[in-house]
Amino acid sequence: MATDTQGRVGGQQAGGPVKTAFAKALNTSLRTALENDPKVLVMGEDVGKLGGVFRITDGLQKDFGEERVIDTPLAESGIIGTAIGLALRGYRPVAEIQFDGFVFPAYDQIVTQLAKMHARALGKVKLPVVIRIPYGGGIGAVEHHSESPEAQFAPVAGLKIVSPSTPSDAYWMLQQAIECDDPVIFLEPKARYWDKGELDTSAIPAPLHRARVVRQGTDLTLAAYGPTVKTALSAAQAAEEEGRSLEVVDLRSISPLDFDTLQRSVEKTGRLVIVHEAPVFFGTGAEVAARITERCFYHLEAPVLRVGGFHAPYPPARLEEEYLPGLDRVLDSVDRALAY
Amino acid sequence: MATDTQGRVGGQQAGGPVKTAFAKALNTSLRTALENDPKVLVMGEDVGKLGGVFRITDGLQKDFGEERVIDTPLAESGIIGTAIGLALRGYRPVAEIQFDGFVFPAYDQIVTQLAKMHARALGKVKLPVVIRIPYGGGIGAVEHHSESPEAQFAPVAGLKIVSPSTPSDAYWMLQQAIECDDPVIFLEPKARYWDKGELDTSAIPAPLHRARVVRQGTDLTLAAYGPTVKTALSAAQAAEEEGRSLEVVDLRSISPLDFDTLQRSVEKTGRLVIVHEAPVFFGTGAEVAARITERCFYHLEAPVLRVGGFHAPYPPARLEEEYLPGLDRVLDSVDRALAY
Amino acid sequence: MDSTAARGKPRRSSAKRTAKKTQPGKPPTPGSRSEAPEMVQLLTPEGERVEHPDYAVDPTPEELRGLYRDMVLTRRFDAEATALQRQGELGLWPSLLGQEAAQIGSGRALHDDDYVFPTYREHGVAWCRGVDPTMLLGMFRGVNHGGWDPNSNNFHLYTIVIGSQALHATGYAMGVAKDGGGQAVIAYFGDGASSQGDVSEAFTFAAVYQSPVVFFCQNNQWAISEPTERQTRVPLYQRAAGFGFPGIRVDGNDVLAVLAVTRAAVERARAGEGPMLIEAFTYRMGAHTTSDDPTRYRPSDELEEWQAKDPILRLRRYLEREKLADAGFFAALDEESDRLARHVREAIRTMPDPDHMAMFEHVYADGHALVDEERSAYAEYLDSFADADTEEVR
Amino acid sequence: MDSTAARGKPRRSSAKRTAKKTQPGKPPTPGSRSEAPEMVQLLTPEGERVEHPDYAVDPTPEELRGLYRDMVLTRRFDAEATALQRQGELGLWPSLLGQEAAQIGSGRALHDDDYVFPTYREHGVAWCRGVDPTMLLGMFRGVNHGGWDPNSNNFHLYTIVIGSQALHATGYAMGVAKDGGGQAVIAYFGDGASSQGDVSEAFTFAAVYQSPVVFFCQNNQWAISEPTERQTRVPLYQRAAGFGFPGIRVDGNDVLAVLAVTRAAVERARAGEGPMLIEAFTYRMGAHTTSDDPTRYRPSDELEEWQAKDPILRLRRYLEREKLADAGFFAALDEESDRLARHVREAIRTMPDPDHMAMFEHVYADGHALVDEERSAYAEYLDSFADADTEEVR
Ligand SMILES: Cc1ncc(C[n+]2csc(CCOP(=O)(O)OP(=O)(O)O)c2C)c(N)n1
Ligand SMILES: Cc1ncc(C[n+]2csc(CCOP(=O)(O)OP(=O)(O)O)c2C)c(N)n1
Ligand SMILES: [Mg+2]
Ligand SMILES: [Mg+2]
Repeated sequence: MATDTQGRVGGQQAGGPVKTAFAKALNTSLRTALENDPKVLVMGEDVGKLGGVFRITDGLQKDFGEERVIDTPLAESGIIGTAIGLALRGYRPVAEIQFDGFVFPAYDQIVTQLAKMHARALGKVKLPVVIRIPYGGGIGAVEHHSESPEAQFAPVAGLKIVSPSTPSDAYWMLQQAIECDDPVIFLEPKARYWDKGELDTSAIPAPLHRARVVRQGTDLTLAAYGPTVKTALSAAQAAEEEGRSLEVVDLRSISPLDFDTLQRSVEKTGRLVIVHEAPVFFGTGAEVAARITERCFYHLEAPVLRVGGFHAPYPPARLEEEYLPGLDRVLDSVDRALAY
Repeated sequence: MATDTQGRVGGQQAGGPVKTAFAKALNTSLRTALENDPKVLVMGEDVGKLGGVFRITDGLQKDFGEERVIDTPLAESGIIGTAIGLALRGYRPVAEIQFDGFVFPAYDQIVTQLAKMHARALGKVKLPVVIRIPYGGGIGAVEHHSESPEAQFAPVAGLKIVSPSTPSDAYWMLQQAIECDDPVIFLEPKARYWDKGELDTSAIPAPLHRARVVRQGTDLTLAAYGPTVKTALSAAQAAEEEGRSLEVVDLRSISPLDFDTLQRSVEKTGRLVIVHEAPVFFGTGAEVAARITERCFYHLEAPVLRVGGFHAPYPPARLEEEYLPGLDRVLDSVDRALAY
Repeated sequence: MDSTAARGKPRRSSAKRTAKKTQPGKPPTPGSRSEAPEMVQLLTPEGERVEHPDYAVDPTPEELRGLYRDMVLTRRFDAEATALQRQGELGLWPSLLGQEAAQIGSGRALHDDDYVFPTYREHGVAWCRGVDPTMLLGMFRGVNHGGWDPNSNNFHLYTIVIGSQALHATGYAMGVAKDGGGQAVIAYFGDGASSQGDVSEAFTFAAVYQSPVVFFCQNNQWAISEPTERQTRVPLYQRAAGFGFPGIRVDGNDVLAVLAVTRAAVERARAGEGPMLIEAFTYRMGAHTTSDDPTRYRPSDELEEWQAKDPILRLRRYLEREKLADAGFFAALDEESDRLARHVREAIRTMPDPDHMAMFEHVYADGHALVDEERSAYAEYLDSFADADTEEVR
Repeated sequence: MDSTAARGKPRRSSAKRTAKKTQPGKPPTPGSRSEAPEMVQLLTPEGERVEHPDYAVDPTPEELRGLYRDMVLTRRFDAEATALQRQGELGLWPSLLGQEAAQIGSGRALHDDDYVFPTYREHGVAWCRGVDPTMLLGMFRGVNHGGWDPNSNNFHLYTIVIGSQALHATGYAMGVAKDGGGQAVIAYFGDGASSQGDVSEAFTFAAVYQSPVVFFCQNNQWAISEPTERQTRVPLYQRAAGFGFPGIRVDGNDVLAVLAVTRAAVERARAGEGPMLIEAFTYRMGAHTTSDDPTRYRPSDELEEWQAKDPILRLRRYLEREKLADAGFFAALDEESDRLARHVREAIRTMPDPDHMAMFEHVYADGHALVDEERSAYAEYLDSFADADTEEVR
C-alpha cells in the first residue's frame, strides 16, 4: 500500500471534479481505503452505527462490518494502545478521536509508544496508524471541543502531522496518510466540514507534506493551514481591495513543515505573517518564524508576525470570535508588517 | 503562604551561604516547606521510605509521617488527579514524577484539568500544585529517563514552568513554586543533582519568573536554562579565550518567559544563540527567536540561532554526547552568529 | 424565588433524622456473596413498596412528597432547557430525562458538608445541592465554562472530559480523611466512563487510602451510541470487588432504593470505612444531547420498555395509592413547575454575555507576564477600532 | 553456540504433546468460587509434588530437566549481567533473581506462534523464546533501545513505561482474532503496573472483544520500594472478575504450577474463549535494578523467608528425591552455565558502539524532511572538525 508515493489508489472510477462537502470527502476517502486494503480498519467511539458524531464514518460499518469498523470502549489511551498492537499485527488502523480536547488521555501512548516504537526497534516494526482528530473552533461548542493541539505533538519526533483545508485535500491527504508507514496525526478543521469544493478522485495529488501556494502575491506572504486558510484567503482578498498583493501559502503539513516553499515565497515578498488558531506562544508560528528568519535573514523587511490564539484557555463560545484569529486581526498584522 | 512574593520563609536560621549540593538544596527546600505550612504535602512513587530514586525526599517521611509524605500507587494520572482533589480541599501538594518520560500518562490531567480549572471556575478555586520532574540527559540512562518535555507543556495556558540551574535557585525557586497559587511544573536538571554551589537560606531571592544575567558580555547573548546554563558558561569562557565577549542569560522560567531581560541583553549585543536540550523543532528556542526577533528587529545583526536536540527520539546513552548540545556545538553556532 | 432549588435545602436535617430511624444498610464486603437479588429495589415500577434484606428506608409522607417534587421540578427544568436549546438560547443541552430518581435519590442522601463531583448531566444533583438551576445554563449557552463557586454548595463544576473527576473526588476525599474525616465525597460518572483509565486509577487510590468517596455510576445503558456491552461484559458494580471495596447495583429508577443505598454508602464513607461503588441501573430516555439523534442507533421499543419503569410515574402511583398526596399537592406542584420554567426562561434572556476581555481573566491566580502583555495588546487593538470609528465620525 | 537459548527452542513440540496428555485446567468462570486453595501449587518448597483439582501437569523426566536447565541458565545469565554492570559494561541491569519459575513456566507454556509482550525484566521469557540473551544487553549498555526484531521470535521489545504494553498485547490479540485466531498473546507486567490506567483499559478492551490475550502479572511483592499493599488491598488476580474474565493466582516460584496454569490460559485464548489474568505470586530476591538499594526499605528476614521458597532449589530437590537427574546432569549444567557466562562476557566486550549518525536513522519509516536536513547539517558539522584536524596537520 505504501509504495505508491503519489497516493493514487486503484479501483477509482475515472471522472472529473465533483462538488463535494469536506465531511463527505473524508467519508469517501475512508470508504476507498477500506475497499482497497483489507488491512485498513476504522476504530473509535461511536464510529459504527452512529457513523461518528460528525458522520465522517457514516455507513461504513454497515458496508464493511463490525470487524473492520469498530466501536471501541470509551478510553482514548485504549484506542491508541490497541491500534499500536493492531499495527504490529499488520493492520493499518485509522483511529478517530471524537474531539481535539479528548486526545490527551492518549497522549502517552502517542508520544511515547506510537511515535518511538519504529526507532526503538531499529526499523524492524512499522506503525502505520492514522489518528483523525476534528479540531479547531468556530462552531459554538462547549469546552474541550474547539482546541488546536498541533503544537503539543509537533515537538515529538516519529509523528507526522497534517491538516487539509479543502475537500480535495481532505480526500487525498487522508489516502496518503493511510498509505504512509508512519503514524500520522490527521487534523480535520471541523468548522470546514460543511464547506464544499471540487473533488476529483482520479486526479494526481500533490505530495502529502508539500505546502501549496494558493494565491500569488508580491507584497507579503500569509501562511496558514487547516481552518485559517479560508481566513487568509479572505484577508488577501480584502487587502487587494486596498491595493496590496498578498501571497497565501497553505502549509498543509505541520510535521514536517515545508520550509522550502515558504522560503521561496518570502524571498519574493520579504514579509511573512502566519495565522493559526492554536495559541501563539510555542505555536507553529514560532517555529516558522525562527526558521524562516534564519533562512531569509537578508530578505526579511519586517519580523515574521504571528496571529493566533492567546495564552488562555479556549474561551466559551460567546467569546470565540474574539479569541480566534479573524479577518481583522490578520489584516492588522499585515498592516503592521507592511509598516516596517 | 502565597502572599509573600519575595518567597521568604519564616523559621529560617539567619546565616551566610553554605556549599550545598543541588539535590540537597531541594531536599532542604521541601523540608522547609513542610515545616512552614501544614498544608504542604509531598507525594509520588517511592518518595517515602526510599526517599525517591534520587533521594530528593530523603528523610521526609520519617520526620513528617505518611500522611504528609505519601507513597502513591504506580499511576501518574492518579497522582496528578488526586493532587488536584487535594488542592481543591486546601492542600498544597508537591508531586514528584519519577523521570521526565513518565509524566505523559498524567498529561491529560495536567493540561486539561490542572491548567484550566482555575479559569473554568472563574477564579473560584485555586490549584497550588507543584509537579517536580527530574529532567534532561547526560546521565547515561536508558530510554525515557533523559527527556526534556518543557515544549510539550509550554503551549498550555494555566501552567507555569520553571527550571533552576544552581543549588540556590533550586532551593528558592522550589519555595516560590510551592507558595505560588498556580500549578507549577518544576523541572530539575538531574545531571546537576550532584553539583555543588552556595546556598544562603536567609537571602532574599529573585522573583520566580525573572531571567538572570549570569555573565556579562558585549558580542553575543547566550540564553540557556536548567542543565545547559553550565554549558553556556563554559562556552562563554572558551569564547573569551578567543577574544569574544559573550553574555549569558539564565532564563530560569519558561512560562512565562522573561523577554524583557533578554531584550535588554540583545539590544546590547545584537546577537542571540539559545541552547536547550529539548529538540529544536517547536522548542523554547523557537518562541524566543520569534519574539526576540519581533522585539529587536532593528538590533539583530544575525538571526537568532538555536542549539538543541535533534528531531529524533533521545538516543541510547552511548550517543547522548552527540545528541546533547555540548560545548562544541554551542561554539559552532556562536561562530555562525558572529559571522553575519 | 421559591421556584429555585433553594427551597430544597432544608431537607438536610430531615434526611439526617431519617437516617437515624432507618437501619443503615450493610454493604457486602468484597468477595462476600449476598443472598439478596442482584439489584436493590424498594419501589416497583407499579408503585408498590417491596422490602430488601440489606437496605431499608422509611420516609415520612412529607419526605416522599419532597422527593416527588424534586423529581418533577428537575424534569421540568430539564425540559425547559431542552426547549431553550431548540430556540437557540443554548448551544447544547444534555438532558437527564429518565435519570431523575438516580440523581434525586443520591443527591438527597448527602449532607451539606459532603462534596459532589458531577459529570455534565447531574442537573438533579445540582438541584439537591441548592445550586440555582439557571447557573447550569451558562456553559451550555457559551457564556462561561461553569463558573459557579464549587465551594458555595460543595458541588464541583461539571466535568466534560470523561472520568477525570473520579480522581479529583478521590483526592478531595484523601484530604477529608487527613482533616479527620466525617464527610463523604461522591463522584458521579456514566457507564461509558467506567472504561477510562482514570476511573480505575481512582478506584485504586481510593481503596489503598480507604478514602471516604462514593463512586456513583449512572448506568443509563448508553454512551452516546454505544450500549453498555461495549464497555463491559459483566455488571458494572462488580468492578469494585477486584479493587477491594464493595459494589452494589440499585434500581436507578427507584428513588427510595437509591436514597437508601446511597445513604448507606455515604454513612460508611463518613465512618472511615472506605469507598464504595454504586451502579444505578437506569435509562437515558432522551438523546445523548440535543445534538444527538438516537433513532440512528437504538430501537424504539427499548424506550417504551423503560417508559413503563419511569421514576416519577412510579412514585406518583405510590403516593396516590397510599393517599400520601392529594390533588391539591399535584396542582400546586404543576404551578410551581410553571413558575420554575418561567424563571429559567427569564434568566436566560437576561443572561449577560461575557466581556470581551474576560478571556484574559483567571488564566492564572498569581498573574503571568504573557497574559498581561497579550491583554494590553488586545485592548490596544480594540481601541484602534474605536479610534477609527471616532475618526470616521470626525 | 549451544550455550544460548537457541537450544531451548525445540521444546515447543514436546510442550504440545504434554498439553494433550494432561487435562487442561478449567479456569473458574467470573463470579464462580472454586473450592480449591487460593493459590495453585503443584510443587511445594520442599520439592514435593502436590495435586490441584483444576490444574495438572505430567512432565517427562526430560522436560523436568529442561525446565531446571532453563532456570539455572537464566539465573546464571542474570548474575553475569549484574556482574557486568558492576564492571561498568552495562549502565543498569534489572535482575530477575527469584522470578525464574514464573518466567520459565509461562515461557515454556507458549507455542512458537504465540506472541509475547514483556516488561523490562523478562529475561527468562526471552530465553524461552530463543532470543540470544546477549541481545537483551544492548539497551542496558546504552547502544540501542532494544533493537532485536520482535517478529523473529514473536517477542516484542522490552517496554519500560509501566503498563503500556498491556494495550499493545490486547491490540495484537484483537488482530489475531480478526485473522481467525488459534494463537495466544501474553502480556507481562508487575504488581506495580496493575495500578496504571492502561492496564485496566487493556482489561476492558480484551474483555469486550474477547481477545486471545493472557495477562501475566508477576507479583514480586515490590514496585521498587513500594510493597504490593500500596497498589491493592485484595489479591491482584481478583481484579479480573470485575472486568468479566477469570483470574487466578499461582505459586510463581513453582515452575510446574506456572506451566500448568499458563498452558490452560493460552489454550483457552487460542480456543477463542477470551482473556485471562494470571497472578504469579513470587518475589524479587534482588534489588529493583542495580541502581537500587533495597536495604533502605525492606526487612532482611523477608528475603530469608523467600529464599526458602527458591524456585530452582525446590525443583532440584524434587529431581534428586525422585532420581530424575544424576550428578552428571548437574555437573554438565554447571559447565554449560560457565560457557553461557563466557559467551555473554565476550559478546559484551565486542559489542560495537552505534555509529554517530545512527540517531537519525529509523526516526521515520517513510522519511521526514527535517530529519534529512538535520542529518546533513550534523554530518557537515562533524566534517568541519575533520577539516580542522586536517588543517592542523597541514
Ligand atoms: C475523554 C472523553 N472522550 C470522549 C468524550 C465525548 N463524549 C461525551 S459524553 C460521551 C459518552 C459518555 O457516556 P457515559 O459515560 O455513559 O455518560 P452518559 O452520557 O451516558 O451520561 C462521550 C463519548 C468526552 N467527553 N471525553
Ligand atoms: C509510567 C512509569 N512510571 C514510573 C516508572 C519508574 N519505574 C520503573 S520500574 C517501577 C516499578 C515497577 O514495579 P512492578 O510493576 O511491580 O514491576 P517490577 O519492577 O517489580 O518487576 C517504576 C516505578 C516507569 N518505568 N514508568
Ligand atoms: Mg451512559
Ligand atoms: Mg513488582
